[in-house]
Amino acid sequence: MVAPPPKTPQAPESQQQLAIAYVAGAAVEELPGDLYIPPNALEVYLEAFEGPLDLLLYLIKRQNIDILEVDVAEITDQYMAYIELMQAGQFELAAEYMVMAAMLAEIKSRILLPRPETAEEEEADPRMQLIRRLLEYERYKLAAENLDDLPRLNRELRQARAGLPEIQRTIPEPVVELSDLLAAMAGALRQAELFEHHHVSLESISTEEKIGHLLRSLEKNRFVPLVSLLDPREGRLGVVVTFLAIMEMMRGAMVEIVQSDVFGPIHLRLAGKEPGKEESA
Amino acid sequence: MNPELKSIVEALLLAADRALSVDEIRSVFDEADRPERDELKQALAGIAADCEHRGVELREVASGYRLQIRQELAGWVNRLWEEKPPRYTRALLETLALIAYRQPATRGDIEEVRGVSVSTGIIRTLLDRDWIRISGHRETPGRPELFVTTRQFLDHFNLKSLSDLPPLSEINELPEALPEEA
Amino acid sequence: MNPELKSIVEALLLAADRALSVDEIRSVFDEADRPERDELKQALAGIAADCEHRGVELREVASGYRLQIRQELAGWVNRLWEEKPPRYTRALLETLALIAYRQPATRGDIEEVRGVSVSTGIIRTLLDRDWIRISGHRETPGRPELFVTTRQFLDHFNLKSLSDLPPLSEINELPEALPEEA
Repeated sequence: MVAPPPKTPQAPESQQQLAIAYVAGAAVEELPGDLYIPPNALEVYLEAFEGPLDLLLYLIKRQNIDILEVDVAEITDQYMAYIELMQAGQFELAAEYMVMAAMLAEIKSRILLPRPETAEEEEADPRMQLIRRLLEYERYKLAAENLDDLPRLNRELRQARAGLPEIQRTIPEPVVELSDLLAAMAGALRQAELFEHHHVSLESISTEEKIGHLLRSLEKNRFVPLVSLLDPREGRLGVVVTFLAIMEMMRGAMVEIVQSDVFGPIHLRLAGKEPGKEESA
Repeated sequence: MNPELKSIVEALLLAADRALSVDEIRSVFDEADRPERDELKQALAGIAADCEHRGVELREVASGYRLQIRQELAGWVNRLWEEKPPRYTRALLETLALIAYRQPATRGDIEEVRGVSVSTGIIRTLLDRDWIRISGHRETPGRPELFVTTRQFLDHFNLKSLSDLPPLSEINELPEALPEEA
Repeated sequence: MNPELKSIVEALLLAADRALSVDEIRSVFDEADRPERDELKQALAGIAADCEHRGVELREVASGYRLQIRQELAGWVNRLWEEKPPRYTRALLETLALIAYRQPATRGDIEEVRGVSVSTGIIRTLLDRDWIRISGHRETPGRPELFVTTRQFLDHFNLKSLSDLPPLSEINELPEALPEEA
């Protein structure tokens, strides 16, 4: 087990600057001090986390705040910064990390967008599900630590055994029937099949790829309906990544978004400047 | 109390390499002089008392009674072995904890809480160690295997029953609404 | 005499499950509080005296001292084994089954299917029982040993030849009977 990453004394305000300064594809340059990890340590570093929930818990605990008080928008930014960092380090991320990224982006977008006033919609605060999951995971993370602290055989405890008396009948060999052997084979085979299933993992759609794709679909001076950019074949995850990509592009002032009427269709067009190029006056 | 009975029971406990149940101990006696359960329990209590100032203690775990080296002496005793006791990964311990507290639990149940897939290696290791077993299948699509912990698991962790597990922390009541984000 | 020393020595003798020499016992102590040989011998004498009315006795054998179950109690202790022959683990049975069906197979072959490493103990037990043998080495890096089943294996399971093993397709239909003590 790898020790948790060391906490660096960093004022919470500095984390506000996490509004990341990278553009799609470009090298990650500006990272807050407590986020910098030597590239060769990246692998070890990611292994310190047991998955996206664990990473989120770490990000929350680092700020010394209660899970219930978490600022989803901010934590999403921090989470994305890690993901970007890991991807910049050529580190192959488990699909789960991308799914969580998409989920966070979805929650964030729902918080940022004006909410309809209907009562039913009010009840489903998208943050609640995330918080519930975090609390539940934290509970079992703690339970696992407690379990590990219990004294156990061959660590703190040993079975006491004395030498056996001399005239000792030989201890019989265990009996094994053919059916036991076949049942064991059945178990091994079944497990092997299960193992193969698990090689099939979610094809992750990265935000960067999506941005590249969107840049190609959008044209300057022409508005494109948002709906036409969503590809149902990419599933829920794809839709969320598309939103995430659009939000990234908004932040980079790469797109303009227009909604002429309330609840009317949303249109996008490429902003006046090209990504990565200086704006010409 | 028959002092000889105490000696026999102690010898049995020190001969076996596992915990022995009261019935297992009784079964080694001829029917004619098989001790009553009460008598046997008294002998066990006598052994426990004798251990007071010794290097071993009598412990009741899930499968029965065993004499074990006192925990405080682990520092000295462990030096007899070159090999370090195995350390388990957090992934394994979290999986084990989920099965222990939620049993019966499927792989899906575990993955849902942990947010990552459970490796086959972990399940295998737990099955190999006889800490978990498959108790059946859940009647949902795919009929996933249901895992439960075993008595060997309790024995290994020095527990008599699942209720001796450290209590799971309470989840505080969630508020009706969360504060608005800035 | 330091009563704690006696406890530690007793713990060592009961944990080791073999005879320990005076020097071995001394070696587990930090140099600063390592007992002198005389002191240790006194502790051993104390343990021997304590055993007077117990199920074990302290014996000095060629390689050192050991706590041993009293000869008079051999009868009871032996019944313990009669009652319950030991059983093999699931890991061992699966390893044996995989060797039987995939022979010749290396440890790596078995590990690939099972998803966990195969312990040396399992291979040793199977070799000791003459159920498998090493037929050669695979000409790949590391030259791993190739295991095959033996005639004794066939005899034990009452098979005339390996072709009497049911085909894998049938096995896959079998329920997974798990060895778990009642």
